[in-house]
Amino acid sequence: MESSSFPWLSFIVFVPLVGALLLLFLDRRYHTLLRWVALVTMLADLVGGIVVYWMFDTSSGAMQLSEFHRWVPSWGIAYKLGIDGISLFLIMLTVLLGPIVILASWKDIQNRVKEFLVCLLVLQTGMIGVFLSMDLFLFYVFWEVMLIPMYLLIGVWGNPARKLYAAIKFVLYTIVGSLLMLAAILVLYFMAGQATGVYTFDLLKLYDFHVPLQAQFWMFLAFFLAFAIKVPMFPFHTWLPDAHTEAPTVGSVVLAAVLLKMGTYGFVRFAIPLFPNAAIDATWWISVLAVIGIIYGAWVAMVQVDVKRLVAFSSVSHLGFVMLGMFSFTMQGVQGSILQMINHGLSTGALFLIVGIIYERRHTRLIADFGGISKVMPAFAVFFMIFTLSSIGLPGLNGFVGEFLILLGTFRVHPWYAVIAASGVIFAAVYMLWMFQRVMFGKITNPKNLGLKDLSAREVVVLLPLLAFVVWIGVYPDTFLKPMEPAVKKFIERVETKRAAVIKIENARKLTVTNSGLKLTLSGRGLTTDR
Amino acid sequence: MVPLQNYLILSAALFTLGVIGVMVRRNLIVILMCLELMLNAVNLTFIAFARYLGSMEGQIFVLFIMVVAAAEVAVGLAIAVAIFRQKGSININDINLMKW
Amino acid sequence: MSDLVWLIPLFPLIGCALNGLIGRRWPEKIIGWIGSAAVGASFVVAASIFLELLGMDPGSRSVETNIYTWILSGQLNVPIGFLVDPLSVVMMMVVSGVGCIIHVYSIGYMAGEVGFRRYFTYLNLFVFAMLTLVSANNFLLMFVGWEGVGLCSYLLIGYYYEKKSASDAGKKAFVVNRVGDFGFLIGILLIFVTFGTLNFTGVFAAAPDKLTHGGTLVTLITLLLFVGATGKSAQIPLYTWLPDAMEGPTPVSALIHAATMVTAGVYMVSRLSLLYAMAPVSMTVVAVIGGATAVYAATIGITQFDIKRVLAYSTISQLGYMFMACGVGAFASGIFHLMTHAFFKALLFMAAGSVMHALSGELDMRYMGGLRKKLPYTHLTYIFGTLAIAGIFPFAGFFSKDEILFFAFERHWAFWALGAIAAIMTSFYMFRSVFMTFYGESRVTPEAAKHLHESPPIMTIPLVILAILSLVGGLVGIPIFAGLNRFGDFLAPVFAPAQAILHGAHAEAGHHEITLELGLLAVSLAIAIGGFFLARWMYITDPSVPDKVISEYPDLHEMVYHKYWVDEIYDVLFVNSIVRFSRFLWKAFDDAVIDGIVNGVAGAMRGWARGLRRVQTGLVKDYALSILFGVLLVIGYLVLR
Amino acid sequence: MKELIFYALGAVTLASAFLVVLLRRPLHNVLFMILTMIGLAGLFVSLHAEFIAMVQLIVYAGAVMVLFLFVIMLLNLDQLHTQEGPRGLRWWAGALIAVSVAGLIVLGFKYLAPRPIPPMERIAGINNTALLGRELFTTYLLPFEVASILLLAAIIGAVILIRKQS
Amino acid sequence: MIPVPEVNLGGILPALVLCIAGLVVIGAGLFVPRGKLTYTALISLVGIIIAFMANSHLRYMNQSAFAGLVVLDPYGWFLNIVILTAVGLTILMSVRYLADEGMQLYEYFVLLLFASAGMMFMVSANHLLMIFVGLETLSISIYILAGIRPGKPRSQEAALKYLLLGGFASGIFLYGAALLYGSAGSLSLPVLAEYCQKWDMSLMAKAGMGLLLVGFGFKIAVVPFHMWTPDVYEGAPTPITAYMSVGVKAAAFAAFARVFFESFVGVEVSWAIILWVIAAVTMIVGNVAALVQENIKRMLAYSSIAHAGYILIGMVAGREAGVSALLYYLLAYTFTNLGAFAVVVLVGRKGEANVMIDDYRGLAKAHPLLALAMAIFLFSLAGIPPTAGFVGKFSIFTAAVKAGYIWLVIIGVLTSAVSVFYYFRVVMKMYMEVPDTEPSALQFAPGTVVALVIAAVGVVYIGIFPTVYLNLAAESVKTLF
Repeated sequence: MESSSFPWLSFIVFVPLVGALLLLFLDRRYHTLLRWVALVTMLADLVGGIVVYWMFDTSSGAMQLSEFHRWVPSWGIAYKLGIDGISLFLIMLTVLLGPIVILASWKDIQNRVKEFLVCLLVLQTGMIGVFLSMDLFLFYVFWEVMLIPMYLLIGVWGNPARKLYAAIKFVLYTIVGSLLMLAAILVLYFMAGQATGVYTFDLLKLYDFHVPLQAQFWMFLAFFLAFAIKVPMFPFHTWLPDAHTEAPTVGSVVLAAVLLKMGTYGFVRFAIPLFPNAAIDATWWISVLAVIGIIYGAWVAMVQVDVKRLVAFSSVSHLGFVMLGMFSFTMQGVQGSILQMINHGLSTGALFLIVGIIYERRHTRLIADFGGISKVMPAFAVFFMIFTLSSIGLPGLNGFVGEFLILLGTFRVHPWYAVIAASGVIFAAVYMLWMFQRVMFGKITNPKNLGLKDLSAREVVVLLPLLAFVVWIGVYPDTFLKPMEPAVKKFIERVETKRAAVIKIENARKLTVTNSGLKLTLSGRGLTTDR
Repeated sequence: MVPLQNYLILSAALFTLGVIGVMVRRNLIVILMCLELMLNAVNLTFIAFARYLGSMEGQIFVLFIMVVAAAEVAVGLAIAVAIFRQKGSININDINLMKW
Repeated sequence: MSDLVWLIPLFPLIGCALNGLIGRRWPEKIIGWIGSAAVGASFVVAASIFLELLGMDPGSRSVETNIYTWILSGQLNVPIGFLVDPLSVVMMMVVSGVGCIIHVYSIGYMAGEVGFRRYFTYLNLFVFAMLTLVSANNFLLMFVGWEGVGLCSYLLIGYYYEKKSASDAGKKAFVVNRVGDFGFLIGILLIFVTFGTLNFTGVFAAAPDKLTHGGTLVTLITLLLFVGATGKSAQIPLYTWLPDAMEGPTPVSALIHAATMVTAGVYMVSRLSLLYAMAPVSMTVVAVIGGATAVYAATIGITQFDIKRVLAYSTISQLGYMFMACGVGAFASGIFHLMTHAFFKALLFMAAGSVMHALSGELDMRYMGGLRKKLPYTHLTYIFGTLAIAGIFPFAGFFSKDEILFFAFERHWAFWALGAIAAIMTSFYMFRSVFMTFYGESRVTPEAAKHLHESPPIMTIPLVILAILSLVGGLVGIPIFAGLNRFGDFLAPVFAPAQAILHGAHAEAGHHEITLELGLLAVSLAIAIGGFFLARWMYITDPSVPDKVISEYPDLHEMVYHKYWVDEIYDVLFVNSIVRFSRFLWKAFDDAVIDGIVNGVAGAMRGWARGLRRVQTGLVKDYALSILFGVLLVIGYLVLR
Repeated sequence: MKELIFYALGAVTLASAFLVVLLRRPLHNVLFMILTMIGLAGLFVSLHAEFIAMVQLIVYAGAVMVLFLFVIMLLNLDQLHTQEGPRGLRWWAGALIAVSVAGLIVLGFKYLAPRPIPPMERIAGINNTALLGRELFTTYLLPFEVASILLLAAIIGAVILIRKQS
Repeated sequence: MIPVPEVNLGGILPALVLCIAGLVVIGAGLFVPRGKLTYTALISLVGIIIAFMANSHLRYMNQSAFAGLVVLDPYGWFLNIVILTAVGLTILMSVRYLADEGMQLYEYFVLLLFASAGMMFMVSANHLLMIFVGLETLSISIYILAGIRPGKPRSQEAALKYLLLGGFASGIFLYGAALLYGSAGSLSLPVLAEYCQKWDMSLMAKAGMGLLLVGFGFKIAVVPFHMWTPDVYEGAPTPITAYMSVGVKAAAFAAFARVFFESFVGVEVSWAIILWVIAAVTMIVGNVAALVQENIKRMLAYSSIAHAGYILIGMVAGREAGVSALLYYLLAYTFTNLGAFAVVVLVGRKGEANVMIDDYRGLAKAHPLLALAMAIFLFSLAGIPPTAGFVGKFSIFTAAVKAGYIWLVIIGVLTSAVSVFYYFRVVMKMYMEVPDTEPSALQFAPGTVVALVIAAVGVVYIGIFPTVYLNLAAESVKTLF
């Protein structure tokens, strides 16, 4: 593998952590200083990200800028990073959001600022690490690491009413899934090890291993659970509204913009390529769940009384699109779903910022408490409107491109899912515009809303970059589609070829009845060679 | 000549009596005695085996068991006395400050 | 020149950007004129392209220009590209031309409004979207414009956002349009799956061999697209948003809900004339829906008192006309009527606006009357518009409408009948509005009467221009005498393939015996005049008649007056039921079932935990017992196994 | 002859052990415990473990049980023998389980291969005690030493546990 | 002429050193005035450090000594390290505690040292007699230590319960030994192994094995032999609880593994299944019961039961992988749990006050670093990376999957998901809740702080760079098979 002279990937992974350590040594009373340090750290990270983007070769679908260091050689665990067209923009999104969340929390968070910033920075490291890890063990470590700061963000700085419930709910939901995934990872590790003789957690090596069908099914199930909870897909979504509602603004922003993507990213990077047959066999019910999620999320969002809850449910709906596109296994579908991850990150993240801005002024999230805001906050109204439109997929803004590609890709393979999903577009318009109307339009009924200040310079700075990308992706998506194309092509090919190969192997095995499938029995020893 | 089984069964019976005693008696001192009974049963087993195997190991083991038994009794009685000082009772059922 | 077509949508966009981004401090005049100038510039470009086209020979009057690749994914390749051909040029000219006039008018009409700048920003944005729609060379870009105009109409209808009714109307418009767009979108997907491309030219080229005449696929595609059309062009069953849309400022109604946006559906159908021609079923559906809407809307129009609503329903009815035209295969006539309608309906709305303006916002015709003295220009121009829409010779409407009626008759007399009925009702309620507004004794409320005044020239001049247009606009397409129908001939190449499919190789439009044509002309003229006299009798000669009629058939009137309660039915059927069901899902499923299970598991755990605590009695004997129990199990397993 | 001795001693031991568990007065318990010890000592002798038998008498019957007796007297526990309650479910459950465990174990004894009993000479030319001593101080030297640590710990413990709160 | 036995003092040097240190402390105790515990503590620490050094050469030995009663091998070496670490940290955190509790007893250290010596004999024993003696040495010392708080009913009760049940358990253990003796003719592990391999075990031997298993099961506190644990852990002095939870467990597990893998070879299937069930039940009961505990010592007691279950998985999985995982887990668990208890000691007040979980509310505000340390330990207990606890669980599960015990692993992961709830509950109290009363400032005793820091660093370090220790563990078990 080629390795770049300077380990840029490690750089962007660990700069935030270094910043966090630095913060630990600073006096907790100098809030501004702390904030500036954090901001500078995030900016450095952003710069690193830009460098990575600049060094990235858009024409190749291979892992790039890879780094490799032995970690636990006896178990074939390595510190292995790599980036390709699929993770590239998720990384970009993450590093872009870094400074934004610091800025956004500038006034919002006033108690225990130090811990807060540390949490954010550690979280940043965890998230970037997840997107870059090319080693299952490493991936799992980052996956769990970023759990804790998020838990603290919700639990410490959330709003007192139900924050504890929300926090622990978030953690337990995630843990259950990820622990089962851990079990599956181990099984995979040994199956591959015994089949090939090399025991390794190296993802790329494991890609080349063909898991027997029955085993695939179980492992895929475990991975599915872990990722589906994170996404969250339809029946596993109930942690999301609570987490979003109770978390502080930036918590919701990061949660919506990046954390949810880990689920979808997990599918495209791990679950599907590792277990293609199981994945393709699962297409129909996953698609059904996704479609249900789209409609269900939209409908339930429609009747929410709390802005944040509404946006949370809209996330359920949007990520349904992402899943649907991914499981179409068509160029447009997959590209669309990856693009839609970014879109959702931008627009929903922005929406949470928006909500945070009025929450900061009014300390309520109930739609009923607002109304007529656009009279007192015109500039705010403009931003709000644009992000709303981007979230309901108005052509010319980012949302549309992604949704259209997804629908197109899906329509090509199973039209009916696409048709039903497309109806979600209608409901999206309904709930978002209705919410917008109730918040922004009408006469100001509540005297408290009269004195509201319009956006401050800082808030504009926070929102502008997101706005820029929202428009950019809408008008010239090629910038984003081109680099991911080779990787996506490779993804689809890998799924297809591997699937075919496994089927061939299975047929061969059927002839010779030496079935070395998983024995899920009590005293199995099905996998051991040393007995 | 007495078959080995007889000794073993006898010791088993003693052991069982000791066990039952530990479980049903409430007087701390008596419970300690029942523990002793258990150990003595074990001793009998060891000696019997030693005899019938014709090896010394069993007897040695019995010596150590006696040592330990004595030590345990010493400590146990000490605790018993301390507790009696505290609450004026050595009914084992009264000694459950900590539960659940 | 035609490669500069991208300038046409660009100018309004620039205007929008200028006003929107840096126009905060500017005075109204500058903002207004920038907006108008931007659209004017587009008109100039469009006109010059038009002239250029005239220069070419009819066969080659179709130029495509791609700016850049918009979306490229797999074999999906969507350019930002424009198509210049007679049809699009006509549309561009209409849109930019009428748009420009209305912009100018707005400067006067909106003077002193709080959101003046916002208004012009939106308006320019709208023109941009509309021009994109009509000039796009592929479905997706067209869809962009399609949704764009929907957005702008949402914004402009909700312009007075502090009025709940206004923002409601805006939302309703957008959502109902979305319902249509849903069909449109599916149609596009189906087209891509069928043809592998979304470019018009590509699709048309491949259509003959990819599709079979009258096949299911083409029928499905065309019908789906038509769903989109019904949404945008307010046809049955998706027309309900248009009347409410009158909440917006009057110029908006004139521009968006009369002249341009609502005609997008008609444009789309005729743009895809080829596909429709291949699907007779769809043609019939289009024709029937169109005819039905024409009559249906007209009936409602008769009973309304709000002048703008009268015009709104008449718009719906006229749009029905156009669709009927397309449905019977007379695409050119449809477009022709679209143009003329743009002139006179815009005129009527703006005149009505000027009346409102004069009466400080009064819309109810029952509080008007006898205004012709006070508002001479408005009165005159309104009359012009009325004559045009009623189809009185030689006004614009006369030619376009009669052409449609003629072709309808050719297709099937029933269509003609529908058209005729609609026509008489049209002329009736239009003249009714004229009489109620400008004639009879004044019923104006005193305080409104105090400052009753004719509008400033900035408003009246556009009226006059449009009045002239609606007088002479029809002359470009005199139907009867082949050769004089320049408009038809100009558009002919666009529709040639469709016509070829429709009536075989031999016949083409305008080849039929004069006598029938003249006969129909006479009849419809008679109808129009009949409508006039009926109205005159009921509202001038004997004003008590209407009430008599009403008391004669109270239920009928009730029903019609309340628009057949369609809105209410829709609310019950869709809106409320879905909302209620969603609440149910939220409370009963999300909170009760899923979270119920989740928390239930947690609760169960706690329950077991408490149970386990109870076992921990703190009594040594119990602990010994449990140990012994363990012994029993272990030994038992080992010995008895 | 040997059988007779065995059964006699066995009967005494068992009976007294039974009474240890049954009788309610601690004093009686101690006395019957001593009787049990003596019986066992007898059995040990019958198994040619004379030294062990001696230790049994001296250490157990002598020292340990006297210690018990001493404590009972000291705390004057003999009066409060009423504390033993009725025999509840626990009692029977415990007894049942214990008996069944014993049953299982005894089941194991059935299959013991009857071994020829080696004559004492096989164990050693010299007598049992000497042999024991040698074994203890050669092979089992280490545990013997460790036992001293154990006893030391026990002594320290007894001292600090018994002392009054300072 | 009596043959002189070969005496290899070098082999048992670490244990010897501890015994001597203990005796020295006794001697010093006579002169050092009460209340000057620091000196005695220092003496003990010096002894421990010397023992560390004396231990180092065991790593490369593999021989039996003292007529085959003990075997000197890396296995013992590794566990000696664990034990010495445990006792060292315990002594460090004890000094201030004893002062606070007003019990200036040098005997305390003596007993700790003796107990540790007993453990060492136990882990390197090669003969059930040796194991028994070592076991009883440590048990009796612990009985006393548990009840050492003068006139504290809870402490005495703890001691009593531990003693009675411990005696009961050793009775069972001995009976098992007796039965095995009867079958095999000797109790030295090699002989037992020979017996098991040559003939298939007689029912009596099997019963004996079962009783032995129960005896060990009691010491490592697995269901259903665990019931003493919560009470004793709650009542005993906190440092002693800490010591019990790691030291005794480690020693018992070590002996357990040695006996069963060295002697009962060829019959693994029969006992592995029992351990399978026990492990499963233990994980479930331990974790579930911990959910509703209010006293942190009691909560940690249940958690230690649960962890015994996880460690047991290592034994079920068996062979090198399983046992080395077990060793690594013991090491990780030693650091983690001692650290946690060190925090409990620091937060605790005179008379074992402030041991309720609610007393930890707002700790993060008052003492951020202390709270951070506690959080790290709790995360490690919950098995969240990058901590030692995670690597430990990971290696255990790896071994289990390797051996094909998928379901056991699934039970394991699900139960540890449950455990997250009560561990995070403490984090929640520390970080997200406010105390209703203003907490009085804690005084940070140097010893305790040192122990805390060592533990924290250890947890994080061997969590992030586990390679070395995993390899060591792997090497240490080689001689076992």
